Amino acid sequence: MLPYPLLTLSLVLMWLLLNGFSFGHLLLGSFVAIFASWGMAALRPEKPRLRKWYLLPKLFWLVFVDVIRSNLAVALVILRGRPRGHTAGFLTMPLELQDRTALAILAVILTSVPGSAWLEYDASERHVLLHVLDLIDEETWVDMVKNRYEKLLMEIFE
Amino acid sequence: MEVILSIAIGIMTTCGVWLILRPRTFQVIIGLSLLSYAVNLFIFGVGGVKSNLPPILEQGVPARMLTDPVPQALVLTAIVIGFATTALFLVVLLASRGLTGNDHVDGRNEGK
Amino acid sequence: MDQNVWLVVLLLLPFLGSFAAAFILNTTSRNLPVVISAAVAAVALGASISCYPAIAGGEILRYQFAWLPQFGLNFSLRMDGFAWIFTVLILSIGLLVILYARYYMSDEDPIPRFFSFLLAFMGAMLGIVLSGNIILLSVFWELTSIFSFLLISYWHGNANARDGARMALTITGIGGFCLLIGFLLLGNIVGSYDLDKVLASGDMIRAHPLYLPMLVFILLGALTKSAQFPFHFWLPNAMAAPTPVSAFLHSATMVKAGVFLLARFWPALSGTYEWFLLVGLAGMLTLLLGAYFAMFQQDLKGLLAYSTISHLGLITTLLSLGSPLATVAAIFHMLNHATFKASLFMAAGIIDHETGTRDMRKLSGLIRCLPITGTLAMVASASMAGVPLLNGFLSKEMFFAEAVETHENSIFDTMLPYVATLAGAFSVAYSIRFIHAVFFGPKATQLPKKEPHEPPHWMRFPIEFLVLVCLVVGIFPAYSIGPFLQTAVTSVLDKQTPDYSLAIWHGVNTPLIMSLIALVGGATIYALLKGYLASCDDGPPILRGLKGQRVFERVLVTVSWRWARFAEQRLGTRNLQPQLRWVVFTGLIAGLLPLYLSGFEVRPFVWKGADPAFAALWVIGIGLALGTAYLAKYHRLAALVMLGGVGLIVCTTFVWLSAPDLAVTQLLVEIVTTVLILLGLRWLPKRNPEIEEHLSLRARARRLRDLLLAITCGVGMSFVAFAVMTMPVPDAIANYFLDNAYSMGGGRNVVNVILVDFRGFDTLGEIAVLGVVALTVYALLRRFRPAADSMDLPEQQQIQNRFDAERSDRDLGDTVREYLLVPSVIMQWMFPFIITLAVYIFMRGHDLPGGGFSAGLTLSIAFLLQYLAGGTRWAEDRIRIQPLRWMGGGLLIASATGMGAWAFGYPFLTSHFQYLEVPFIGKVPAASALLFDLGVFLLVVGSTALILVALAHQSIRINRLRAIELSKSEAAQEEATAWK
Amino acid sequence: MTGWTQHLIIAPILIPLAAAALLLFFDERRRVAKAMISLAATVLMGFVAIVLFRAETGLDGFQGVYLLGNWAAPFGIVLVLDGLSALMLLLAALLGLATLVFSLARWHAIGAHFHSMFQLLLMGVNGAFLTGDLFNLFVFFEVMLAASYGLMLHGSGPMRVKAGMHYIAINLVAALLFLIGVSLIYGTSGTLNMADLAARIPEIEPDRRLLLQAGAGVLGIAFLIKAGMWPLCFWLPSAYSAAAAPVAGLFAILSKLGIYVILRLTMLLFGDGPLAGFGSGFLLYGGTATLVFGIIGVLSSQALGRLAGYSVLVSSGTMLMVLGINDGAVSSGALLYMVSSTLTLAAFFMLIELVERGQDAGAAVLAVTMEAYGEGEESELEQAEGVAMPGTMALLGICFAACAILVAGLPPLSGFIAKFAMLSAMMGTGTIGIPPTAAVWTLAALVILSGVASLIAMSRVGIYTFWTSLEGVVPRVLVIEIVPVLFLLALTLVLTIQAGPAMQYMETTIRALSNPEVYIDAVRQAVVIGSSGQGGAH
Amino acid sequence: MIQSAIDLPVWAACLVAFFLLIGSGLALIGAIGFLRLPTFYERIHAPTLGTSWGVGGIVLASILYFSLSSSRLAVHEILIGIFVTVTTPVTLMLLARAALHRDRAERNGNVPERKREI
Amino acid sequence: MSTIILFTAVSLAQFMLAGAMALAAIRMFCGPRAQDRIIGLDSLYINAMLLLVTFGIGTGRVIYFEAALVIGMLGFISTVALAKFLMRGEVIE
Ligand code: NA
Ligand code: NA
Repeated sequence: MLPYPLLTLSLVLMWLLLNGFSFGHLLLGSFVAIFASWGMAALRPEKPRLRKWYLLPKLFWLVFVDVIRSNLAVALVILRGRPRGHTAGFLTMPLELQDRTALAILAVILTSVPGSAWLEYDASERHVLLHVLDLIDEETWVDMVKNRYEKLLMEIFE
Repeated sequence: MEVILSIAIGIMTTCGVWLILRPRTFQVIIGLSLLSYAVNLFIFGVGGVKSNLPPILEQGVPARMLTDPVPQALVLTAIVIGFATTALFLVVLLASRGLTGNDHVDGRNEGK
Repeated sequence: MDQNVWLVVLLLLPFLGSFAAAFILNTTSRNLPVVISAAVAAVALGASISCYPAIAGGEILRYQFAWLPQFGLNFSLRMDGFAWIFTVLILSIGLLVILYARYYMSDEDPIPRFFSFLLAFMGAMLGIVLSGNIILLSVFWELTSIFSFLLISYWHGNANARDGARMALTITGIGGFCLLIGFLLLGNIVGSYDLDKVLASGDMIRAHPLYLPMLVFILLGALTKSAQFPFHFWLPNAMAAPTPVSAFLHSATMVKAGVFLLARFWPALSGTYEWFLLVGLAGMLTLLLGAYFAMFQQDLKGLLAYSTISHLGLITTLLSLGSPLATVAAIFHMLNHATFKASLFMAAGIIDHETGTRDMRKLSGLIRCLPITGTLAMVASASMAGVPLLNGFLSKEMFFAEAVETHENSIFDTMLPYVATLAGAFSVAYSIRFIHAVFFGPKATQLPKKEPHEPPHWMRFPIEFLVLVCLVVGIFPAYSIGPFLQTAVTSVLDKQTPDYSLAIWHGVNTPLIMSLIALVGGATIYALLKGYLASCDDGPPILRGLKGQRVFERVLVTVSWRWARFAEQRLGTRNLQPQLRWVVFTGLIAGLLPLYLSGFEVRPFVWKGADPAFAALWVIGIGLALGTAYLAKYHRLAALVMLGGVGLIVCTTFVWLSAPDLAVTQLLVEIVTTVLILLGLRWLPKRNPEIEEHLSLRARARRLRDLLLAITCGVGMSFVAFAVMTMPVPDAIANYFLDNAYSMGGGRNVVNVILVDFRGFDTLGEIAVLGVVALTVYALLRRFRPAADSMDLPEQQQIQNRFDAERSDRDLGDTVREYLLVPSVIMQWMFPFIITLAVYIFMRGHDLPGGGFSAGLTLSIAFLLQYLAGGTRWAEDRIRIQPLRWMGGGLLIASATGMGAWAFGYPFLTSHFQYLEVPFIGKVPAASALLFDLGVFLLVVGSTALILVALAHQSIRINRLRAIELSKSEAAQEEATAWK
Repeated sequence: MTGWTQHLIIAPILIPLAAAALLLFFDERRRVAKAMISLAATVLMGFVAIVLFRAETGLDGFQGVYLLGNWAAPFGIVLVLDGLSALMLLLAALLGLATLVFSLARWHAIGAHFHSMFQLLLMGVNGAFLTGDLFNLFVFFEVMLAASYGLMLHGSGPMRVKAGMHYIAINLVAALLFLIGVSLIYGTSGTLNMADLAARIPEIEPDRRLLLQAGAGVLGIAFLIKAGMWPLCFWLPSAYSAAAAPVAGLFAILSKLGIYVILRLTMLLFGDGPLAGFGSGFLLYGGTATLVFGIIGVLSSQALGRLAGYSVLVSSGTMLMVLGINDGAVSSGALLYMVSSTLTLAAFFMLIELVERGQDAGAAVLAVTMEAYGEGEESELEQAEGVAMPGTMALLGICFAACAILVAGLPPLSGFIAKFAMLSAMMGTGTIGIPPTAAVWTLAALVILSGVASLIAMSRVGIYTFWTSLEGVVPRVLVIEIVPVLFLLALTLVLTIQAGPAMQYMETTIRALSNPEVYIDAVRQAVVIGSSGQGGAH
Repeated sequence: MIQSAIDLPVWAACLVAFFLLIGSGLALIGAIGFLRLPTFYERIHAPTLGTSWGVGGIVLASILYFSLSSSRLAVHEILIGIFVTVTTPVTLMLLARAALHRDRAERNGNVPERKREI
Repeated sequence: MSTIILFTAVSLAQFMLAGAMALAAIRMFCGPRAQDRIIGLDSLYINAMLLLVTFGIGTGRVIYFEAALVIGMLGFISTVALAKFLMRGEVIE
């Protein structure tokens, strides 16, 4: 009946956001959400195992802060040009994270945060190729990704 | 507004006509798409160009103030039919490409 | 029984007989068709004879029923003396020919078909004679052309028969068309197509300004049919027909139709100088040339054919003179010619039959083997030559007498006696030749068939009968033919009927002297030419090379084919570009010409300011459109991307101009179209921008012209668009919709209410379009075969597969898996959200932007995304869309909703709207239009999915094809190595 | 018509639609079931068409108005049944039945979804004949076109795909022109309903009316493309000759659809009033050019298919010229001509396939070239004995002869009757002393010339096909293939014998058309069902 | 133009304007960067300004405006922000990877080769 | 006062967004490579969507929300397809 409760909940939420709250819409939205969840179930995706879901808000907050920060940074780079010694460059980084959903979240975070982009993930080697706009030194970046996001994601999903 | 829209329609028509007169099937299909944009805007335009009006009936707004809905309905139908025919033309040009080996509108080979 | 009804019987009998004969499926049956045919002819003959007392009493039999009364075309039959005598002629000679043909046709010939055609022809001929309506006459006139075509080409295995038949058909058919025009003009002059009225309006006709064109057209019809110069050449070629056909058609009936017509319309048309000139010139030339040509024929039937031409010329000449007495002679000669010429044809047929040849160079001394036939032929040809005591002599004397008379003061009139005598001499010469070359001289040695002997008696009987007629009429004209001729003549000439005497002896007068000169002269000519004729080629000296047939064919081919083909290539095209150019050009002209011609002016332009953002949008949009046009040739992907940009600007415009529904729909369509074209792009050939082809001057000119055309169209569209946009319509039907959408349609989104309610029928048609297009796409792709150079995997995949293959730790397809690893997760999780969006869009359609169509597109995009993310196999392993079911269901729901209104007595698609009280939820709007929209939704999902899936499947199909081909070539290779 | 029979007006649209929808639920392999559904629908449609055709004719040949959705005109869409639409519906149904039966022998099994597309084509055609609304006309035109694209391509193959692509490209542009025209008309008149438009034209201000004219002109081009006016017609012979036989047979009515719309609109909008005679000169010249081009094409055709295609142009050119001359009597004759030539050409297209079956390709091409270069004439062996043709060939030959006679307008079949009716009307027989105009003379001459050209071309090809190439395999022809051809030819025979009543029908129809007030009033005064003129169920 | 804006207090209007300008300004800067940055891989960073805080700012402005002007919570715009945030990376990732492949296939240098690639 | 503030802000925002669109369009035309054009299109989409939202604020109507939402949720799909075409030469395998 409810293969993905969290998904169903989000869908109901979406429905209510779209239509405004009323009892009728809650009912209708639930129907639609259940129906859409079945659609999802038909796709048989790898079911993510959320272990510590309560850590999610923390993740969101981290991302929020990073986005603001890097927005400013990138805007400055565009408007003023890069400070001397700073270059754009590629960065290969090993990852321990294996869960597909977690990887997806990490990729989304890294890409949507201005200044870094997720290019290529090698599943057999388990390393990822990133492109960074303002690469001061690789270590700082690797360290930030690993400690700030990967660790947290591994806690949540694995 | 009317001027801008008219010029836009005219230029899209020019581009579309130019393209449909070209020898490559791909050019023709792109030209037809451009032309249908132009025509859709044209149809839309005949109802009069009104910006910043409620698109649906609202209380307190006189109904007659709204944009003419008839051309809109016509454009909707035209969009749908345009979509269908684009798909069809695409497949036909693919079939022609498969059968003749090239993408000339007359199935002729390059050079000629 | 009313005698008038006999007319119908007379006319119908041959056609019924023809039908009956045609349905004898046993093609070897010989006697049954003959019996049918003979019975038909005999009964009809009996019927017509039984009509004689009435006819002789001056009565005109009539029968009429309406056919196309609005235009004065009635099925009206009319028999007077002239028609009667022709009826009897047609039927009696027909009967004889049928009898003759019974013995003539060989065992291998499909007899039923022959008699079927013959009877049909007979019917058509009777139709000409009996028509009381000139249009009906022309109907039968063309029918004789058609059936004579079938009869001449009876032996269609023979090229000569085919060609001869076709020529006859072409010439007499065209003549028939001319006759029809002439009759139409005649109808216009007289105001009726009724023969009686026409015949009674002679003075009016001759005075009418349209007289000359009308006359020319009618004469074209008559002269072609009667094989008059210069249309004579089809007749000799028609000799490829079986001889009974020649005897019937080319002596007694069909060719007589022309002169019959001239005689029939003589009272109405003749008596003018134009008539005399046109008819007389044709007649005299034909008379002379026909006789001259006849002398030099080597084929017996050829000789008879030219002789026929000549005699018809004689009749035509007589009719041209405008004198009643000459007309009497003409009618008399028509009858006489029929008797002796039919018998001669039949005799020629017997000779051919018995010896296997008709070539006079080979024939000789046949009198020994064919004494009776020979004798009969001699009498008949004596009649043809105009020897006294035979009927031919009588009418020829009358002709000579008329020739001497002065009718019009012209050179032709003066020449006529000499021409007549000379033609008479030629006629004597060829008649002697016919007899002498065939029956006298040493015994023939080169005959294809040895030992000719007399035919069965009944085959000879028709000749005997006709020769007897020749004799009886020739000796006792006044007692035999006299009364009948009088009846016929009276019915043609009416009050103008002259006194004439049908005596053999009128004393020694000019005609007699002319006859004697002709006889002696003819004999002399033959004596002189005998040696030459015995060995010369077919045809007269000098003119031999000039074959009318060849000229005709050359002209026909040149005009009707070479010129036509040239013109078709010049005036038409099979290429698309010029066609589209024409379409665009005419569209431009049709749109702007009315404006230009009437000096249209746009209302004075007032700058009311523009939204700068909107202006900026369109600066971008225009740039993108120009870029699209510029890049479409070599940078397809770029052009596609930029086209997407233009589409987006259009969407934004719709939002700007308060049309959110359009914006949403356009956006969704944009997305699907882009993917669609991308799916197709894989199958197009690579383009190399480097090879900038050398542009010839012509190509540059063409481009310039196209550019100018395009710019003109653009300017025109701008102009018209601006004009119409600045002219608001005061009283559009839109106001009704705006006023009533909520109160009567139950929706606040007026556009949607229009789509599903006010004009729901449009939507029904629109989804039908989408559905049928999807079906077409599917059907076409089922048989799709890519070009050879698209068969291989795309280059990118080859490189990536190579990479996977070369590394030991990787499997095939790892690259794409890694490529999509992260994106596909997101794309999959978008699926339920897009479904929810689709439901949302659908539900709010009636009141807010959205509706079945947008929702359907949204859902199909959700499916599409899964195909994109996981590939076809992956997606179909999980979701099996059955697009056809969706489509069928959609169409059925939509139309069933419409039909639901019937149950309440309302017209199709009448919507029902009310608020429903639902527990817990409260008032819920429920419109039947929503159900209709559901149909739309289902159909759109199904169609879009069908199109996309069918296209997407090609990649898999091609893999399969490639695998099959690979295994085939491998197998072939293995086989090859095994053989080594 | 009252009661439930009133709903019959919409049946010619709904029956094929429902059938097409139903057919989608059947797998391609269930051919018999599909064929039966399709056949049943077509037969039913035929019955409905007959009922509508014979329906009680009201004042001046007017039969009925159907208010879709119970919305009063001009707000809703109306279907209008009058003499002309009833006639066209009947013609479409008869043609549909014949071609469908023909297709059951072979063609329906060759590609996917033949029957659905076939039914939807009929739906589009019927809708276009019935509708009284300009935009709805566009929609049904598109239904018809979309289905015709599918049917045109049915069977695939290089020839079909090439011709089909040209056909589609041109008609897509035509559709755009249609849209431009309709929207201009709406933008200047504020209505889409044809009757309402006709009534509004006199009230429209002059400069707006000019734009309306421009719209009408552009719209006209869209129809003229369909009708095949020169120089918009080059696609037609290729497309018609490349299409599968039953499809080409059915297509015979498509070009008439263009003619129908032009006839309808010119009579309604430009009959009298401020726009009287608009476009008639264009039609006259265009028709003349078309007729001339058709004649040239008929003569230059080597293959039977193209000959038939050009005959379509001849037929269209004649009709367009008549419309340009715009004379009631001539028009009624032309209507008879239209019916006759449609039946004939449909039969001819189907017959061609039967005849050409078993013939080596290009044989017909040889026929003319051989003649042109004088080859193979003398060398042929004399063959005095007749050849007993196999029964099939004989039957085909008879049908071919009938078609040739009909196409050439030779007596006695309906081709002649129709041409005579036109010519006679042109000559003004019955009204003594009115000399025909130059246009009339030209038309008359061209009509006759077209007959001559057809006679020459048909006899050339026919002789070659039937008499010269007897060595070829005798085609295997099924009964259900020849029966439709015979059926259509029999209809022309009926038309011939019943020429008087048929002509009377045409006259009534044309009279009704030339009196647009009746049409306009009927549409505008049609009353919705329910309370006091308001949509009762709303 | 703006009917309900009259009811809005000035501070609210300023807040809305602030977010609006922040959002559109970032979007514009992103576009400038997209045009100015020299290589493709650098250019892919630029649009993320627009998709992150560009969208965020404008959506926030919209939410504030509609919630404040109609004095009821109108937060549905947040959906736009969420979906844009989630979907934009997909595009960028796919494109960047495709570009990488193309550059490698054409040996354009400047891009890291795959390990142990031959 | 608030009207003026908002009007100015909205106009300015719209102008900036239109500028952003123009820049994206230039990139679409100039390329130099297909990937640049595609990102240009993506960027054009996003900016257009933002423009729609500002338009909504400007007019005070929520009715344009659907169009923006559709771009937000589905706009990426054509770009995805284009990217996949670049990478694999085939959109759906
Ligand atoms: Na980023
Ligand atoms: Na001899």
